[in-house]
Amino acid sequence: MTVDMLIDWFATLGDFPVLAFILAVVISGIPLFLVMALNAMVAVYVERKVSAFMMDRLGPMGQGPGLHAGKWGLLQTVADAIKLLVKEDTVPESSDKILFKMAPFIIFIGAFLGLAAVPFSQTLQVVDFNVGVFYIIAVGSIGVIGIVMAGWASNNKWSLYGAMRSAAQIISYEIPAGLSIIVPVMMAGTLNLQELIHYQSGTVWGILPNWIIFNNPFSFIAFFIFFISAIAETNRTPFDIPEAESELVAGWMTEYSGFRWAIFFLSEYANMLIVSGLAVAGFLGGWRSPIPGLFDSGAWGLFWFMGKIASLIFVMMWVRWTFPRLRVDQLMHVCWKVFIPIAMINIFGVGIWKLIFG
Amino acid sequence: MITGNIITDFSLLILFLPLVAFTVNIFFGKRLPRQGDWVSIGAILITLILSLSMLLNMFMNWDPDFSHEAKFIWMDLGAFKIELGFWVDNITIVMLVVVSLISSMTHIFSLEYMKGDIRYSRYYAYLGLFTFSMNGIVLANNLISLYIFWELVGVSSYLLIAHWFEKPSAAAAGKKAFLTNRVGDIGFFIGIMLMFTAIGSFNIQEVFTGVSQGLIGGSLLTLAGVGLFMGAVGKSSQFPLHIWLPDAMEGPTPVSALMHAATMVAAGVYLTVRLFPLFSPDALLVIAYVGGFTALFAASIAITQNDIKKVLAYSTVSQLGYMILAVGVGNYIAAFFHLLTHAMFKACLFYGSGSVIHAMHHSLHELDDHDTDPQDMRNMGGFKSKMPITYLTMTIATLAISGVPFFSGFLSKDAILAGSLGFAQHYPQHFLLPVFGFGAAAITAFYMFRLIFMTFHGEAKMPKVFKGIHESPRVMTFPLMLLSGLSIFIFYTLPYLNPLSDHGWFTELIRAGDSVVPGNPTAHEIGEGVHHAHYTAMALSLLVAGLGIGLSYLMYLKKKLSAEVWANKMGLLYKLSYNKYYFDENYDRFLYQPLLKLSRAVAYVDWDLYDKYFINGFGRVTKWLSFLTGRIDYDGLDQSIVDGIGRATQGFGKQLKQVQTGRLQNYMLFALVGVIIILVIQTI
Amino acid sequence: MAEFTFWIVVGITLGSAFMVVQSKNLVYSAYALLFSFIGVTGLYVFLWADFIAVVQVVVYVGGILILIIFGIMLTNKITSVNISHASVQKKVGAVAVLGMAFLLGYMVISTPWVTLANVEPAETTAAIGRLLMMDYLLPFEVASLLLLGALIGATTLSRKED
Amino acid sequence: MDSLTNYLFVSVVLFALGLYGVITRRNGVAVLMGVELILNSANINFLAFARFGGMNMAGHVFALFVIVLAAAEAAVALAIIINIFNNFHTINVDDVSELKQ
Amino acid sequence: MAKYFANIYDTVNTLWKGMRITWRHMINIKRDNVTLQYPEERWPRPERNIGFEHADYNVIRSRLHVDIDDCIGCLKCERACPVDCIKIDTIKSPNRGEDIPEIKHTGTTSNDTRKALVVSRFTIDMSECCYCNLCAYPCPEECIFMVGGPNNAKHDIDYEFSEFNRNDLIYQFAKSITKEQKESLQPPKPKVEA
Repeated sequence: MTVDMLIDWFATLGDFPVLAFILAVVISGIPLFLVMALNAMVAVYVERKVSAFMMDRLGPMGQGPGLHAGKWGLLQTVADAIKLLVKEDTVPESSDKILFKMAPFIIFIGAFLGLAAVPFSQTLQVVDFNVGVFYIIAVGSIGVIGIVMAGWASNNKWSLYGAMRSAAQIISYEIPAGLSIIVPVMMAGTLNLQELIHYQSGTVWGILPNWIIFNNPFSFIAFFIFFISAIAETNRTPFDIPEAESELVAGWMTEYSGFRWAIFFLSEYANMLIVSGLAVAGFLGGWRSPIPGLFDSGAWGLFWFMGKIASLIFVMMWVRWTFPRLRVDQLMHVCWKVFIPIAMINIFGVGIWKLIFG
Repeated sequence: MITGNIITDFSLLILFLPLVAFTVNIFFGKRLPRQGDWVSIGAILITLILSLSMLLNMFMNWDPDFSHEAKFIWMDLGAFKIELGFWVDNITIVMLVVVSLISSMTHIFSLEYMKGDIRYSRYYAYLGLFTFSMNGIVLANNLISLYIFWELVGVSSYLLIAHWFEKPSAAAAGKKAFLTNRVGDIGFFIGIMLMFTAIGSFNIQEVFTGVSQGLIGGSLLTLAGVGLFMGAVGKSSQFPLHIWLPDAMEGPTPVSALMHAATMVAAGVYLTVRLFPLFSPDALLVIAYVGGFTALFAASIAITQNDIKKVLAYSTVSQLGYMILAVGVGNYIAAFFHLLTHAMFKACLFYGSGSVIHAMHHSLHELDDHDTDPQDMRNMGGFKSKMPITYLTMTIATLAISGVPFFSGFLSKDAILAGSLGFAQHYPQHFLLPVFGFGAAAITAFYMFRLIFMTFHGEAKMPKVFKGIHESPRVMTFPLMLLSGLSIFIFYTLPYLNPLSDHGWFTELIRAGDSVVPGNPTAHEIGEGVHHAHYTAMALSLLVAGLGIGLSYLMYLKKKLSAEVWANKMGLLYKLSYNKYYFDENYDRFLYQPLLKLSRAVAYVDWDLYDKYFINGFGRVTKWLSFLTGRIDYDGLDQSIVDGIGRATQGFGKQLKQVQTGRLQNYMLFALVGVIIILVIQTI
Repeated sequence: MAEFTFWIVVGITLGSAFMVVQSKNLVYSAYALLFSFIGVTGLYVFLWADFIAVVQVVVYVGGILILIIFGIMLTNKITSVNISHASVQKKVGAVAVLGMAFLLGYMVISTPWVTLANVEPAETTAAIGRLLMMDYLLPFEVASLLLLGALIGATTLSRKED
Repeated sequence: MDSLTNYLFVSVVLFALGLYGVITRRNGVAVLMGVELILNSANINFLAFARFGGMNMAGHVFALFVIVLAAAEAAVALAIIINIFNNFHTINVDDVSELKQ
Repeated sequence: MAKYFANIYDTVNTLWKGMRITWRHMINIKRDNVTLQYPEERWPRPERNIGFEHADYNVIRSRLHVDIDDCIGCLKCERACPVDCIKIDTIKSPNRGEDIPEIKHTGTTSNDTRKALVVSRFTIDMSECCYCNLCAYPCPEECIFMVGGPNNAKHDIDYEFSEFNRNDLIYQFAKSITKEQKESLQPPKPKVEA
């Protein structure tokens, strides 16, 4: 959306198409990168705080205004970021250097491309694809390649195991996630994220907003399947067996440090943002206000969207700090024997629901 | 309000859900938990709910002329088309409710009754098949699909009667039922085909139109009508094809309640009710006489029977005769009404007898006594105290069947008797018809109370067995209670509460249609006659019912009159009745044996003459010829040409196998080079 | 601009495809295949096939490539980073393939292609869906059967006998 | 870029490269990669004809079928390769010359 | 089948229970908090001792302390220190045994030893100190000692001395002396004849 608008705007200024294209991409890309960075910083801070609170601790308190206790450690992640950026960029001697250096960027590209299609508000979306839902799922799989690349290039058995586990897990959980996101797509009859959100206007039963999650029991179930699959796809606890610290040190990230590790981290948190964004757009009404018709326009859209994403990310953290890690066989059992059948029944049910009530 | 399309959907569901249950159970029943009975019960309960919702819809519409037809073309052969479809009107809806209600009661009752049976799941599957085909008959809108389902009903009844096929008598009873039905079905098929050749359509309503336009008439119409009625005779076990029904009691008791009391045998009545408009006056007369005679005749057999189920079986035959009689005298709505009420109380009686037999059976089983017949009423007596629920419900049903006021039977029986009386008043030469009716009514009251008194009153005939008798479990008494409740008049006369008049939703929603045969009395005229005879009939029927009950009371409860003495006095009559008028024996002597002899003669010609000389002769010639050609083939052709080619190929192959390197990519390269060569040649 | 991008995409596609068939290191081949696929995706976008492009990413990048990489890792001793793999009959193959390419190229040049002036479709997904469910229902079902067969076949083939 | 022949040439080159890979590589997995390239070149053709020729959406559908086919083929081929590896402890296709007379 | 669904129900139920527990802890962090923000908040020292008098507990080695008024600047401790964490600078006192009020210098120690030197710098880098107590033995005035234990009378025990800055661990014991004061104490440099 923004890219097209920018190119159109540049066209009114003069005839410099190549430059206009590059400028438009850069202008819309930089904020996106900033969103990623900011998201990672805030999310890391919140995660540390949430985890600490759930464990009856206080979390980072030192860094922040006044550099003293009681100031909530607001600048903790800034300090972390600086530390990571100035750290030495080590590359193991026996690794495959090219792939080792390339892998973080492939993962980063996957996350970045996905973020480009997230509808932050009515107008705030870098590209408004016809097949937006599908696109986000598709570019999500680029990250897997990066993970396998990183794991293999490190030439380290932990890394390789982590990467293989991660690939298997992400590919497996893409299926229930994809099958569940089909439910809103079926309801709205479109793959376009904006149209999907437009579909969710009005109310259902007069009180609740007409979000797809409230629309019928099947989409209610589908949301949870999608959300849990999303947690699994972002490799977060309780599905974090690819990077299980106690078994694999840190999975495919074992050999990485400093700047490249920061990029991994950035992408991981961006991935959380993307999957939450997809869940919000698909099930929770996107940038629509929870009170139908109230505060439903303009910048409020951004507020609601980010608010919903934030609450979903919070739930992810909450889950992470509540449950223990699954075993590999349990993970696959849950995916193939529970989620996929239920998701298929969901699709069938929604079809029938749409036939009867739609 | 339910609209037409939804009615079609409901009908489809009602029709096919039991079939689904059948399919599931017949293939996977044994592997499912609880042997799959829940599948069948679930399906039938959904069917029941759907039927009830349709009934509710009927009440809410309150439209006597409601009629909905949905059809599709099954076979299109140009000029000749066969359509299948549904014809749903108020009669259909009521009938659907009856079928699904009794069927679901049977399913529930069987849970306990059939527990531990070796073919439990198959039993439930067959129940589903039966319900499917019965619903098919009810919903059919044309004669051909009616016929298909008619035969399916026959098949499923065969399967269910012969459920315990280890027992030779059960297997024989199944066969008998099937074959006897076949006799009637031939007539039915002839009737259908006569209609079709004359009118060119199977659709019932089109047939009506055709008859009213005079496309078929005179004796041909009478013949067609009698043919169609033959089907009903077979299925409703009218005289002279009544012989299968008593034997069919070899099947499990719930099956008897479902098929041989409430639904399958009612199919014949339903058929005549459905097709009433096209029966010519002569055909109707035949129907009336057959029905009336059957009513009296079967009742007279029932008096002397000692097997509790046999009594009920003959009673059923008699009651069906009633209905047929009512159709014959033109009062076919009364026939349908009696069908409805009879379904309830007769099913209740059968379940009650099932409950008693179950109790007897268990008691005998515990005593390790396998010789005593658990169904013989002479072994019972005094069960009143041990089985209060069964006793109470069966008494209510008996009161209903005897035509005592405040119960449903009174209303419907009264209507039938009034119809026959009215008919006789109009045509005095047919005075026998009301005599049949009232006679049968008196005898019915007598033998039904005989059954109650012998089973539940008096002192126990076998005290040892009596000790072990206990009330049946809840799943068995629940259908009893429900059905006996439905035998009370109030359910049929709503919204009016007059116990002596059948005025109610039934008579208002289900109106008699005019006959389409020119010259037949109109519905109005018949109604007039009935109305005229109403009070006389009511008084008379009360009188005969009281007579029957009183006699029974004196004879079996008070023992003022000795049954044995009376039996001796009657002598020949008693003997005839006790032996069912020697029907089976006579059939055997005059029909089966000559037929068997003829068949043996034909078989001799076929096997010993035709096969031995003609067929075997051919065989020998062929064998000789084959031997000749074999020699030529093996020694001549094979050695020179076939093997020669083989040898040549082998030689080439040895040369060519050098190329086979076993490397995949070499092959690929060869293929590629080949493609290039072809392309080059093509381009040039 | 579009012209320029197009040739860059073509360059990426063909260059990485060349890497795929030429690289000595099997893993490099696999990762070059990734870029080749992504380049082909770009070409699809130029051809107005956005849905197919996304499907390409999902299936090829997310599915097949991962499978291939898994295949490499399961069939090699992965203790050494450099999984080299040799080529055979290089020269004969190159000659044959070049001949093929020249013939095909000649065909492309010599055929008088009829080019219709199409407009970019607004909704490709819906149109594809409609075609799949109506005109091509049978192939669609056959394809689903094929997938099922492949699924079962692959499972049966690769499971350990016990 | 708005000409059919451009795409066809790209497709030809991709096809030739894939074919070269299939013919010359010794490793089974690499052969598979060559096959994937060939399938991709076919898809480019379909979509090019869909855009410039009269094939329209049918081209997209065919491309979809090709992708389905490729997925099935890759799955089965890799299963076979793994099986071969388990039996022969190599996946070099010319070491596996059981077909040889 | 029933088991399958019962399993799912169980799972959902237990997940919900677990999440409720963590949620309660999170919102009640003020009540449940177990963290002590250490330098600002400390555990109170236990009232009672650990079974015997502090005075008897002579092994205690918590922190070095110097009573600078008693120090005569003999450098014995500096020499004794194995890790060289003690740094002492001295200036010759203009008048031995006399007070110099402007730099708060006392002329005599508590043992009535007359000081010949002004200690201008006495630093102990506690981050280097290895608590060997070797500096305490040679001190003639017994002015350097480990606090607490037998020395409880002289100085309260202090075992927590964490700082945000590492330089804050270098303890200054000498009285602060400005540069001018220092120069004024120096004897005038003898003029070197050309």
